[in-house]
Amino acid sequence: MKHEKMLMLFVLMGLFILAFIVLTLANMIITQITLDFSGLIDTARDSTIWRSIWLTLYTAFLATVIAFIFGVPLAYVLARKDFFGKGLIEGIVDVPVVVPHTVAGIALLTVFGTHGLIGAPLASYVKFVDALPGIVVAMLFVSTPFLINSAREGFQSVDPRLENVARTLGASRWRAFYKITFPLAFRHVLVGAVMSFARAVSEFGAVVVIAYYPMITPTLIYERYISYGLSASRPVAVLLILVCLTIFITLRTIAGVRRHDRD
Amino acid sequence: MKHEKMLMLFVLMGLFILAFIVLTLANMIITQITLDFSGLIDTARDSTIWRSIWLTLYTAFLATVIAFIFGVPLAYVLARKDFFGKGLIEGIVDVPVVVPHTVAGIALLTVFGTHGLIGAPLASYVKFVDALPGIVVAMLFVSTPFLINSAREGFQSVDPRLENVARTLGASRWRAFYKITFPLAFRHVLVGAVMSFARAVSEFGAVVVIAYYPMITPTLIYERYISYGLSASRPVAVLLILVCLTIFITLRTIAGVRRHDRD
Amino acid sequence: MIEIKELNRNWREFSLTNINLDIKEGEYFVVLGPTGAGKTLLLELIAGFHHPDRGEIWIDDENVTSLPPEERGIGFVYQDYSLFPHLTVGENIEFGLRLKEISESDMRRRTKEIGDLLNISHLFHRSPRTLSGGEQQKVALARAIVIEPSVLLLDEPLSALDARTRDVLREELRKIHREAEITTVHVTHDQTEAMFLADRIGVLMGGEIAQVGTPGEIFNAPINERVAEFVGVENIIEGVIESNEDGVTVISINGHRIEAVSTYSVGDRVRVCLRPEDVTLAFSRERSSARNSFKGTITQVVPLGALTRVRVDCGFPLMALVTKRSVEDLGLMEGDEVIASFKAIAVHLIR
Amino acid sequence: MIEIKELNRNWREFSLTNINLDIKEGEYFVVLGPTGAGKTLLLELIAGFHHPDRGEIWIDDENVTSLPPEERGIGFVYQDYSLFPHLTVGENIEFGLRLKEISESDMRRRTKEIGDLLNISHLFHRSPRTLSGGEQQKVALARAIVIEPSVLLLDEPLSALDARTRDVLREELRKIHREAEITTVHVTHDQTEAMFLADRIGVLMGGEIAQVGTPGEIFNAPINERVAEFVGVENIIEGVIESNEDGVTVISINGHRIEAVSTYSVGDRVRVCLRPEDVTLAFSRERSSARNSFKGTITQVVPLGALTRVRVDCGFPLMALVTKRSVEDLGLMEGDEVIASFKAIAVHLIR
Repeated sequence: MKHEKMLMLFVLMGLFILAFIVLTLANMIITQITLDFSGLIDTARDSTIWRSIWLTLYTAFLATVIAFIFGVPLAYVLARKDFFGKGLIEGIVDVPVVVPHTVAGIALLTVFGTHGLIGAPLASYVKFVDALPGIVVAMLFVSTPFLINSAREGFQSVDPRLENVARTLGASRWRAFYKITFPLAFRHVLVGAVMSFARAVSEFGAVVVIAYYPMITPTLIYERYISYGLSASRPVAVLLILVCLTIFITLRTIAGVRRHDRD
Repeated sequence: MKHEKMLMLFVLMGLFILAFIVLTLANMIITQITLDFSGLIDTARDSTIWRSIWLTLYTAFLATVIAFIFGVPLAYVLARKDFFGKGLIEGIVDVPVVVPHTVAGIALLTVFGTHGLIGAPLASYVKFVDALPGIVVAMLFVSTPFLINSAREGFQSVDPRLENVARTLGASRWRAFYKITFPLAFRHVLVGAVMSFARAVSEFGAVVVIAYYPMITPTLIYERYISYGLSASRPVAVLLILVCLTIFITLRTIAGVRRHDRD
Repeated sequence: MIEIKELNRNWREFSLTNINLDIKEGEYFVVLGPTGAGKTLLLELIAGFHHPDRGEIWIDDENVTSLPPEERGIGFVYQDYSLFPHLTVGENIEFGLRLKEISESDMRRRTKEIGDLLNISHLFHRSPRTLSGGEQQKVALARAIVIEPSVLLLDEPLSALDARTRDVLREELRKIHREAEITTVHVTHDQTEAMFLADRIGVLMGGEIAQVGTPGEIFNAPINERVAEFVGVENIIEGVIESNEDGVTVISINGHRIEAVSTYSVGDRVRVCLRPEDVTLAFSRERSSARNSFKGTITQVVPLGALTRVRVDCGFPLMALVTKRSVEDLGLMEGDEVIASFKAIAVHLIR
Repeated sequence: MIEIKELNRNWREFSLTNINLDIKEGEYFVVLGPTGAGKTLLLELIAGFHHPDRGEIWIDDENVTSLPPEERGIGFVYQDYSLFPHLTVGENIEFGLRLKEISESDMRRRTKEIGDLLNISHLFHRSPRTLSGGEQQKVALARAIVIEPSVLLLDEPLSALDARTRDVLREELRKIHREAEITTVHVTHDQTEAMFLADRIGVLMGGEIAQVGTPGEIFNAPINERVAEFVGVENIIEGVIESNEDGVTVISINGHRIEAVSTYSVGDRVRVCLRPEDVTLAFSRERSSARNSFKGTITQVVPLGALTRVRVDCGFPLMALVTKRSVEDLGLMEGDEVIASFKAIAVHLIR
């Protein structure tokens, strides 16, 4: 189309951003494979690495499950009810996106540390600092907004009149929710859970403050980088990103994300 | 309402999440003020701290501007055009959310490092490693998805028929864009920019790998924590979160975010 | 059957003020009103989706004001069908039955019956998305009545359909009402629909019930000018009562005299309401039972399909609605002199 | 003026196939068709929002097929008004003028003129959101015609309005067309609208132009059964030509004889098309010019406001549309024996 100059320009500018993202990741992976393929193989055979990847996925999964249990009900309330102070609640939900990661770490340490508000009374039952629960708490803090916002969008996209009709047919509010609204919003909830999980896996700043050990992979990468430099940490980074992208693409395909379905 | 048991339960569960977020931040701030108010005052008088906060805001601002210039056109194209491979492009836009932060740092170092694909040819003009451009690049990488997705939503919410009508009235595509579509989507774009800016300020993992120095505040907090412990880093964390929340609340108020406007 | 007492509710831009209605067992009651009058809100209050700010709702001699929708025994049909998109047509219809404790065979029988009644049995395995508007609305109806509710609430059920389908479904609604004898409340802005279906009509304007009556009362004897205008009384002419003998009233309009039947007294200022379809046009004065006939000039002829709207200036403006055939047979054209006639009983007077 | 040549376009679930149209200078052309026929797509192709897969569009003897919308000189009005919500009414109307290089005073004059013509000058400082549907659509019209386009395209411009406002705006459209003499293409599914406004009508069904003609031709002489059904010919009865002398044709239907005017030959199988409003009902056989009259039994009486639909069984089914008044005067009821009559020229024959 000769008259679509503006669109061509827009596409070109968009390609810069896309190229920046793709190039950055692709270059790392390709550099690793072409320059030091044996290093990658060695890393892939290192059980320490796999243990840390497994720990990362496991803690992220726990964080997502907790976010799901407590976040989905909140998302439903935000989608269906108007009340005074709703804007404030929505602001609070978004706060974790805004909090600098190391600040989140310090804050969580204050609360969940051995002398903290929650950490102290629980000290004889659960240890958070430098322990698995600390990792989960840090991941939960940074990842909830993704789940809640996506689920809220999902519930909003379901016409409340469907619930109304279901209730006239004899369904209680709860039954209308799990028979009608939840199934219809399920895709959004799943997408939210995927993003939330991914965000949990990606976290470093908050986790490293509250729990340097046991080492999740992002921490391991940082530790190797500081101790042995780029060439020692890059194979781990490549391995982790391959694992992440595989999971992300798989789940995204299952959830069947297409923007115009979502909007 | 006696029949709204389910909603009451949902609200209660939601309160857990909200309490977790609010408590974590409030507890840190209150602990600091009640236990060590003088420490907070000393920190607030320390010009090193303010320089680092200023550096953080400045680099985050630069990253947001770049994201705006290249991201808004892409968002428009994604909102208006259907094409083969659109799902892939949308996936790429979301990738930075999913990439573990230290992995992003390693990847950026590979590309922008002194021997990197882009870093090497530019070596005599720009230095990325341990320099301001490195910080900006890292912030840009992690924050673009927020701007692009919000802007895309905004453009989608503008009926394309308004553009059609504008064009029959003699407006070129470009004029229809900046007279009609952009003003109508402006709030979404602004919200996206705010989230993008906030995300840039919050980044630690990617920045710390490519540019430990000059020290942005999240790095400074981490450094103090490692070197001197919780009590030395907390006042800085409190100061930064107060600055962040102030900016975030102000901009959010200006943008007038209300969910049901957005959806 | 349904008693609404002093109902008040403000919600967003809608409000209902002091609504009182008494809907009888088995009645087909139509709430007629313009867009934004609060018709849907009223229906949703009866259903229990909203709670009133004040007032009470009684169904079957039970105060249901604080009962949740699932305990009110109602069937509800929305304008946009509101079928559950993730279920098949059959599953939609069975949804309510599965919540009751009835046997599988009973359920089969009742869904089959309703499917046959509405002629949708062949659609049971389809997804609602693949159905036409008319089919979807039939399914929504089936879903609502298969649970044998004591009250059926219909929210503009025909408005989203095209003219042809609307006609078909209108007759279907009447048939269902006759066979099942469910007390029905149907809200609409469409007068034809109201006249065709209603046993009684309540006119809702600006959040208040302006008039309740049979279709004949509403359309021929509207209570005030707003209702008159809304129900299509296109001739509303001011005049003064000149004489009234035994109910035969003469109204003077700019010196012209109109006869009507009323109880107004001499000197009262009134408005003469006359439906345009009650005005006949001819070139010569015929002997007929029409007591009022005026010579006038045609100022406009507007063809509207089978009917034609003719504006006549008789010293006062008069709108007539006549068939296309009579316009053609008589050769009516703008500028022609005609005799416009109407019966005294076609005239309705309001203040 | 507008020539459309062999236009083809597939888009989403819509498709247009081999569209050929020749719309004359100053003509009011209505594209009439059911929902989903591709009417909006056709209009958007003329406007240039879409590009055809094949074929050409000429406006004013210029091939505009590859011109962008801003260079085609068209005005466009959508069903939902599509006013710019962030601009005032005045700014909406001035939007197109500001893009032309005309003086401020010229602009003032032209916006004032159009504001007066449509009686919306008092709304200029309001936001579009605060206007009623009818007002919004007037503003959209003003915005489209103030730039003096050579072609005005209207996409179901009256469909979103309530009945009363629709009547007003329909007359407004005719007035504007008479005064401004802009070549207009108006798409709609509403037959009354088409009959009222159109110089010529093109019937679009299933992505193809089924028939083009004057309103009289379309409504009285539809080309095939699908068009006949769509334009409200409710009586479509199969028969065989029994004789034809000088055009006076006798058709045999189950032994009953109908007279018509046609050129069909003896033995041809045809369908008799008869509009229900062309059938009159009476209790006795009158002397009249109606050549066809049949004794039958009323099987259904359906009141529809000013008109009533009566189904008569005369050995073959016959639908009649008569006024409410004649039903009341004659006291027509289900089961009554009546004489149904219609003229030979009211009958239209198709294959």
